[in-house]
Amino acid sequence: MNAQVPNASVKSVRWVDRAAIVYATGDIDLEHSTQFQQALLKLLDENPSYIVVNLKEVPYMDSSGVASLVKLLSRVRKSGAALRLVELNERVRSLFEITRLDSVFEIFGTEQEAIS
Amino acid sequence: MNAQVPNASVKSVRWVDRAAIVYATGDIDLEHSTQFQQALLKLLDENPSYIVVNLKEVPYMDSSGVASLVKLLSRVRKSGAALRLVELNERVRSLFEITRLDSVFEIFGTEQEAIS
Amino acid sequence: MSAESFKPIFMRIASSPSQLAVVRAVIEKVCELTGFDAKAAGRIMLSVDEALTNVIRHAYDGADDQPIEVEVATITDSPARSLRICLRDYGRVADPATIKSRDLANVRPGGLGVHIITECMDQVTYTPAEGGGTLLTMVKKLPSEKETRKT
Amino acid sequence: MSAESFKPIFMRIASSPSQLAVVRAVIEKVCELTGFDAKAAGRIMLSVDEALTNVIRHAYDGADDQPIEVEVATITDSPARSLRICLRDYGRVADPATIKSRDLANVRPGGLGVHIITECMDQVTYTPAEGGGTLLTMVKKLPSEKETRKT
Ligand SMILES: Nc1ncnc2c1ncn2[C@@H]1O[C@H](COP(=O)(O)OP(=O)(O)O)[C@@H](O)[C@H]1O
Ligand SMILES: Nc1ncnc2c1ncn2[C@@H]1O[C@H](COP(=O)(O)OP(=O)(O)O)[C@@H](O)[C@H]1O
Repeated sequence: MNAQVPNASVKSVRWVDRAAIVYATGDIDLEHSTQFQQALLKLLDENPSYIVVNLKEVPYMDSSGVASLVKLLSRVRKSGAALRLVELNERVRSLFEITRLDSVFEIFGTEQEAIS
Repeated sequence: MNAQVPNASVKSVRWVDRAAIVYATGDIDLEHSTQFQQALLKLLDENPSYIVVNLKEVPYMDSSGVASLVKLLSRVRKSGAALRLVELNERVRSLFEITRLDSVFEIFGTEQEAIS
Repeated sequence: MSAESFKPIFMRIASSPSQLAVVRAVIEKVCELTGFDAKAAGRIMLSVDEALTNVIRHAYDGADDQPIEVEVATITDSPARSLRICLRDYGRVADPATIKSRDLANVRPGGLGVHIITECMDQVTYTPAEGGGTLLTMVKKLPSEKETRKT
Repeated sequence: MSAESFKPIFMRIASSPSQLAVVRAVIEKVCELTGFDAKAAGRIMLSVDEALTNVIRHAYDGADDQPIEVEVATITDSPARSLRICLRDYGRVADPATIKSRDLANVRPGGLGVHIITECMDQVTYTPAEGGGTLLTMVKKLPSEKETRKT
């Protein structure tokens, strides 16, 4: 599999200075988490100072999507950068609560709040 | 079964002079068409000069829902009244096209257009 | 996901009107996964719903506890790439000649289901099933790869 | 429609990740029909999705063409009115003692599925199935009649 950005799970990436804002899309489950993760990790080649993952267009995520984000988080931390998640719908937010990861990730309501 | 208005398929009825505007709701299929039809026919007791059926909140309809409306149409015509359908989503509209009933029913985009 | 990698799905439901919504949800999702657009998906859902309604009303005379089997598969190894939906009941078998809709011009309630099915699907065959009941096979050509929504 | 009149639904799917979305659509619709609110439905969908993911990854080692059977039913003849979802595979049977999630405090990718399932469902049992494989039974209490969304 190629680590292409964009792909079926990452619609586009917008750069604001050294911040990468990633627009995820579609259900992130066992079928899509591998390409989701590959697209996210690929971004690190560009040395972002932080990555904002916008989940507005992700209706559903399961633990395999969460695993991709945990993987990204550990890589981002090693590189001294930061990771923020924004615009989680109620279902996706509840997944972070159930897995107690709502306190591990920095979660914001909007891009604005995450960037400022 | 009781012919109650409102019921699970007819959320409410609004009267504007002698016109009854009926707010349908939910999928109208074999499970719901009987009560949909009963609620509609029940309205005729009030002698409306016309009935507007608003289908905005009907995501899906099949031929059993259409049958209820055809039944209402024939009863309405006998009583000298009129029947208009408004706010059909694309799917429901296409059902009327497939069954060639788009030329039998008076179909309008909005309540405004149907009433004026 | 593509129509090529889609694996057959088998369901057994009861002949209850309350199950129609569940089968529609399956068909809608399968159509999305196999590349149909929302409009085409709506027509396929409608056909399956009408066919199930007929099984409930005609093959089972309205009984709500009889078995209906639904199988959804893609056929991609022939030039006519298609989605195939089979419905199997164990009810009364009708003479295929009697399975037809009324004249559309003669507007009255009912008598539209078979017309809808044949209008929306590319191929519709009713056959008496081995062991009793009817097997209805509905086939719809898959959208060409370039029309296909990316998923 | 009510949980009382809901009839059991049986499905057979393949162990392919692309089928998860179809099963989720079924579970979501069934939850709606049986009176769960959207939040509860989301947790039940998630549990079924995680359990299927585990069957694919652990019982079938990622093979995408093996059978998984799903049965959804309501149990309304006991005081504990509930929705029951059974998953049956024919794959490698695990020692029940090994089916458990990692310590949540030790954050690393993976190891959350079983925690999610046990957190979201009221009763979860893995039993070796007759004829090989595992039967996973997940039970969730139905919302009380007065909490139920009207449909
Ligand atoms: N599955 C079936 N089994 C037996 N007869 C059927 C079946 N489907 C359709 N028919 C016959 O075909 C006729 C036309 O069906 P349809 O167009 O759906 O209209 P309706 O069901 O409203 O009469 C039915 O009246 C019935 O006699
Ligand atoms: N259906 C299953 N068959 C066999 N083993 C399983 C099954 N489900 C879970 N397990 C075992 O339980 C462990 C924990 O599962 P889970 O919490 O979902 O995390 P993960 O699958 O990411 O390891 C798995 O690593 C596996 O050893």
